Amino acid sequence: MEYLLFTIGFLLLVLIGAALYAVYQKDLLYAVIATGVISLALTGLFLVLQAPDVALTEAAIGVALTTIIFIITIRNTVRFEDEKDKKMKH
Amino acid sequence: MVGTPVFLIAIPLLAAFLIPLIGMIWKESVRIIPGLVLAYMTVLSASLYLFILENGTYVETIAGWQAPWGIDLVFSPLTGLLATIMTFMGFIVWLYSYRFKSNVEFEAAKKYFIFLMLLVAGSVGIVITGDIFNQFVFIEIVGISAYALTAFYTGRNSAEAAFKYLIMGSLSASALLIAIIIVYAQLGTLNMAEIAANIDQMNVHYRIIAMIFFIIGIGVEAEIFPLNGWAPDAYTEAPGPVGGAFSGIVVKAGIYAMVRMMFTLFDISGPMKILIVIGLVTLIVAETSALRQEKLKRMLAYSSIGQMGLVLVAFGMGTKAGVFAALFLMLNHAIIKPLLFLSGSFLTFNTTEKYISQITGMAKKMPVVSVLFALGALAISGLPPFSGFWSKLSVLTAAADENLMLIIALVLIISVIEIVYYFRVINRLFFFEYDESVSVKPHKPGFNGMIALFILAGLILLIGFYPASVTGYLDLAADDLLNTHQYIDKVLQLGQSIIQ
Amino acid sequence: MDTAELIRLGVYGTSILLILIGLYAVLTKKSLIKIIIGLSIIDGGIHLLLIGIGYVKGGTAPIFSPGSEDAVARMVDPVPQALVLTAIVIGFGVTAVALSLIIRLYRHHNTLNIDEIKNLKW
Amino acid sequence: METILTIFIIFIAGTAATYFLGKLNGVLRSILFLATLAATGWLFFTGITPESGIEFRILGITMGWGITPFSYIFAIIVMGLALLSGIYAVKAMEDEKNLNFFFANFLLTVMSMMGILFSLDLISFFIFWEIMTWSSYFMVVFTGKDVQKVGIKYILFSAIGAYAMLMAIVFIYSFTGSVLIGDFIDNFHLFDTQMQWLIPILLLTGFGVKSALMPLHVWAPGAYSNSPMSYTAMFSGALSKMGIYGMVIVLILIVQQIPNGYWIKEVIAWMGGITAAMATLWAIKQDDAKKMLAYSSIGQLGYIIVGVAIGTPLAMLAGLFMAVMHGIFKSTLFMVVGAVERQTGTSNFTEVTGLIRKMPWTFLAALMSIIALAGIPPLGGFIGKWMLYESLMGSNHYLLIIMIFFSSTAAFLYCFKFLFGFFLGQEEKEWSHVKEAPAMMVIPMLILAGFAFLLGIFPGLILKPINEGMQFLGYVSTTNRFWEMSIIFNDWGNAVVMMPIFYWIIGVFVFFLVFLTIKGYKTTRYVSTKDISTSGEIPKEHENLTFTMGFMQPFLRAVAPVMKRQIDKYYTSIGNGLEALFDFTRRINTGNGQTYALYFVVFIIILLLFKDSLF
Amino acid sequence: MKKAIVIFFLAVFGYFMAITFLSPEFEADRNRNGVKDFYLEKTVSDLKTANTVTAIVVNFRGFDTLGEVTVLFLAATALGSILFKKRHHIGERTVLYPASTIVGSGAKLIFPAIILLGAYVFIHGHLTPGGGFQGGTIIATGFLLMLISYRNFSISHNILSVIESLAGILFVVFGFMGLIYGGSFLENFMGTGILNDLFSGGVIPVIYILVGFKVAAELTGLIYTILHEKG
Repeated sequence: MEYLLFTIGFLLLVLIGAALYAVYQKDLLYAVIATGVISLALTGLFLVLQAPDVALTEAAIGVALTTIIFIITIRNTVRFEDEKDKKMKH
Repeated sequence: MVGTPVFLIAIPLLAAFLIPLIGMIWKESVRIIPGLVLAYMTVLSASLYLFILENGTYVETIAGWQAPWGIDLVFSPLTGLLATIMTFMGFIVWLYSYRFKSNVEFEAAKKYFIFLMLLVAGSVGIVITGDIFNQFVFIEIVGISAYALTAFYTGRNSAEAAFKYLIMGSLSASALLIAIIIVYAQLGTLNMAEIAANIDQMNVHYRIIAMIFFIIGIGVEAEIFPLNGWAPDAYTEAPGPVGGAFSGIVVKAGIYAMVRMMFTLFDISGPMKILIVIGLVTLIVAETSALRQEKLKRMLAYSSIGQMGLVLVAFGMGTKAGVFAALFLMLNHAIIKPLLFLSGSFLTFNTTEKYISQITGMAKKMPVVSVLFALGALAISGLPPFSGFWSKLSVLTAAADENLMLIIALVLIISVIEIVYYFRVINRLFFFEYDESVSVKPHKPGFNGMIALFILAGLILLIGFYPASVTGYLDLAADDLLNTHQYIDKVLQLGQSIIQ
Repeated sequence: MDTAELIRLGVYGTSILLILIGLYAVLTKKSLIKIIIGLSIIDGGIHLLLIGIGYVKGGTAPIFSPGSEDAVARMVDPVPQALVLTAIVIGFGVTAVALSLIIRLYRHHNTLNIDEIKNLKW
Repeated sequence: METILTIFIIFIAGTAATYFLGKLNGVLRSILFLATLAATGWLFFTGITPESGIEFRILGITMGWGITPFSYIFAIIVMGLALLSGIYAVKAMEDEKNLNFFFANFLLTVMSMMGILFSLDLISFFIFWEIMTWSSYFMVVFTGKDVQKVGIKYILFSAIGAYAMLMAIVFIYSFTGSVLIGDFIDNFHLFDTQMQWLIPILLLTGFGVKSALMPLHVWAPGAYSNSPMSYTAMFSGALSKMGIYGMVIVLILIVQQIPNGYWIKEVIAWMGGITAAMATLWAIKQDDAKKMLAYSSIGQLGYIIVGVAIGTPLAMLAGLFMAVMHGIFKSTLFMVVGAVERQTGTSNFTEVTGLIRKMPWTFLAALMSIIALAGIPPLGGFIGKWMLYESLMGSNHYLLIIMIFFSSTAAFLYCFKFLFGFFLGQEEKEWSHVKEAPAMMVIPMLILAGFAFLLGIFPGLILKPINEGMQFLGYVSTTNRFWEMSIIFNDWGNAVVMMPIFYWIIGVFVFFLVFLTIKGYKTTRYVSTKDISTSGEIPKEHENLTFTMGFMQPFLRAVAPVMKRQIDKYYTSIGNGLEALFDFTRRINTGNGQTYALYFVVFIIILLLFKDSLF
Repeated sequence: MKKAIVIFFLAVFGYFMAITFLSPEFEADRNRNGVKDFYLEKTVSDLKTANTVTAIVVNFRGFDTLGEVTVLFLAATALGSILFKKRHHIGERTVLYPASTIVGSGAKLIFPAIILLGAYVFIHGHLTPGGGFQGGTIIATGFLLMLISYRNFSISHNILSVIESLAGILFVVFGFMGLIYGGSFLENFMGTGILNDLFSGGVIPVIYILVGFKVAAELTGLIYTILHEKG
């Protein structure tokens, strides 16, 4: 039984770590990838919590599409949070 | 009986999906179909409303499942009245914006009319649905179409207004979801009637927390004080007719959701301190900041928020007279404010900043529109022969019955402020000379725009000189809101299946 | 503290924490994209909370596989899952509109710092 | 009692017709305008006799219209002035623009004033009161000069007054369940004491604003002088009397029932006295005739309020009589100024002088009304003032008498200034082209001046209706004629020995009048205006030494300390303070999306923290 | 300084959320057997669909899904109107990184597999977990992959909006057919067949397939618009 406890504990830690990383990271691209990781952790959690439909949706929308839209927006605007130092435009 | 309440939402959706298709074949249809749909909705909701006045509330179940399990649409005297007002106002706004701006070409016009139609359908959905999660979905529909409409013109900083509206909207959606979570966790159901029936089983502590989150969630939509920062920007940056739609339809749905939640869901009877306090603060802040505005539409937006604060105060009293006065205020506001917004947008047509100083002496160039604007201004500030006076009087008598001295004093001080800033604009419109340097080039209003304005002005005069024409319906609606038990029995016990 | 209670506290606690982190990002971070990230973190937290509500320790997924037609008793509550499904898609829709607005704002203001985008005030 | 209904219908139809049909051509507009006035006037004077009116229900409230003996007095003033100033207005406003608007509003104001006097219940009273406010507002801003400053000040004060009244009406309706004035007065004693004091004060503020009582008078000078003169004749003559009408009802019928209500009447009397004194001082200071007349009108209203507030039968009689007299001579004076302005283009004393030979009839009307205003015997003003002094003496308000006496003597100064400023003094070359005002303007003036003269000789004419009015109000008098109490009357009334002396006075008065106007024509010696003694003042170089330059310099310098504290300055500073405060509330929407989100969270915290007290 | 205030407010907010959700009596007096038992029992007996969540999403709370689909339609149209560019200067496609050969050839291999997986997911919506939304999104990711890896790969906007509109119209039409035959809007009027059989669950799989098509077309259109938006 503690196998379930172990996985949920691990996933929750990953979730919170990724959230903190996403908030504190200055480079927006890495922050967005961290958001993707949050969605991934959420998908895992939903699976463990016996909600397969929702896990599939979270995987498809949260990980794939939301991340890609964020990345496209960053491509079209600015990559770093404080634009002063590096305005790296591809 | 042209159809059942579900047509009020299904037909606009069908049309919304249809328009891109037909648009490819016949370009002009994009502007006409929404008009037809909105007209049909008005006729449908009016005929349904008259039908239920004889046979009582009509509950329609979706997907065949009885009330607590499936979603149900409740068409009672209150919701019927509001639905009719909203659909009618939606039709007026469509009529006004038919050929509003000449430079809007086919692609943008198609999107504009889809958003407008879904905005009206969403608000009607909020009013007639009987399920809290369904109401959340409709609030989102209204939200997204409102963001899109605010950001419609690319020129002005409308993207900034839409973005601020979006942040507040998504925060309110999260708060609403938290409230729904608490209610579902405790009571295990999402149906409003079921929640109202066994709300007392929920422990008092969670009930208050859920109510707070509901107030926050719906408050952004109903533009109460701290949460309405976005509203003046959204009204100013949205295209002319949309400002009228926002103030006439969307705010009413927000206020209805707030009131239905307080009166029915949490079954609070007697004066509600929270509503009165919020309403008064909104009234004072909005009206005082309206006094200092230089832009016309921003001033109208603040005045609209202030009026909604007054409506909340009236609802907060909790008595029959209070609710009657609130509904009368809402009806009047729904008629007068669009008139002000629409005629205002005609007056300031050729300027983007829409400063009040830019309409100096416009009465010489556009006499009819300025007279209609003045009529609206006199009516909204509650001067006697017009409809605004009767609703203000009924609010004051309702407050006097509860002898809430402070409220009467505050409401009257505020209406003095209201008179001052409206008369400032009327002065500038009528009694100043038209000089080329300041005032804007006059715009020849379209034929359909003028019809819309005349219909609204006619309604104001009708209610002004003969208030008894509407007080009957408002009485029924007030009773319907107040006795929750009748609502619960109607919804839970059986959904009538009427063969139309 | 049996495992069910532990799981419940863990899931609820993390979802509340996620909501707080999201709110922190929305309230303090200056970049618009970071604000939208904050909003999607709040959404994520709420969806987790919603699913946590429906979870029954040791319950099975609400699917009636061919073998166990009658396993109704130990099933997890399907209603929150239906709600979350709708909420995720709505959250995605709002995020998409938000990001398109950000692109337009950048095109007009050439900066994404929310303090510089203050033309509409008072 | 359908005559009331027909009067209203004629008014509304007339207004609509004048406004819409008037666009076709000017003559049709004035015909329609005069026809409406004539029809309603004829219907009123013949058809209306004071008894019960009609009742009807709107929105579940029973309302009623009807004329009472008391409101009949004011109705005479309103209808009389309306007719005469209507005739005057048609001629005076000939070459102004958008006259449909002017005449429509003129009719609306008359209708609303008649409506106020006809209404037996508070709701229709309030409705007509508001219609009167905003239709007169459109007249104040009609000429379009400094519209925002004067107009907004006027609408602000009338709104404050009107809404104070609405608050009182709402309390009355919620306590007694009915809005009829009769019911309200009968069961006024049921109210608890706190409410018994609040309602009269609220009503008095409402009426005080309209009758320009001192602290609330700030709008009056601007409004009276800014609106077209033909409208101001009715504006100051009749419209301010509505305030008096309301005040009398409150002071007599309601304040009487309050245990120690005596103090309210005392304070109002004193405020009236101060208004009279201060306004007269200000009137002397003005150089523009319109402003001067406006201030003098406020002063005269002060007298009336003193009379009415004292409340003894004789004081009430004096107050009402002076109300009628003020209506007559004040509107004549405004018409005179209107005529002078139309002929010479300016109404400023220092610019125009010596018109006596060019506009003799206007001079005659001005002379008659000035004498009435100053209270000199043959004309009505004297009787009013005499009765007022006598009643004050009777109810031993000695201090008040000193104030009233001071202000009436000071009043003589600005009357003197008015006559000398416009008509006497040396003729100027530049005004030689001036001709007499057209006949249609002069006739109403002379009719009114005639009335002033008539009331001076036979005061009974107006005292009888006032007498019935006072009996209706509940005054009981030993003999059924109140004026017996005053010494000058009991002899006159029944033609005792005083009569021949009096006829001699009238004879001498008329002789001088005729002699002066004829004699004056031929032998006036033309002298350039420069060689005049400037009563010991050293004139500064730039002043063109017309007669009225620095007319009252020594007197004004003497009373200067009193006049430094201007109420107007206090109000403007309060206004600016409020504007700054509201500017702060406006700043709450800082425009930054993030701060709105912060407000969102802060609002949740507040609700959560105070959740027990709020729910 | 501002951060400190915000943290304080969040702490208070977190405290109140904690005392509501984490307190034991939140769990104790919960009404566990609310509407869910009715749903679980009815999906087996009446609707005969294996996946209860799909049954709830499509049938019991079908109106939500209708609203849901409108939200997505609105989002796609709003994106079109906000990022609207005149025809002639549609920016060329934002290229994230020049696609290497591995990605190029790999994309051609995986693309049909993704489409097949998506189709499978939304056809078996009522049997296995997943359904219209999930399947549609998977297909959209498939198209996304192709759009990114090949510069010249493009889909005509008209076909997408035609599919999207047709699917939406059919969805509402099925709702109206439910009203005509079954008595109320979106009712399950078709025969529900046997549990766990491909053709079981009456109108539910049909509606979910339509939703799948609609979501697929919509999200692809959405990605296509945002990709073609030159900053």
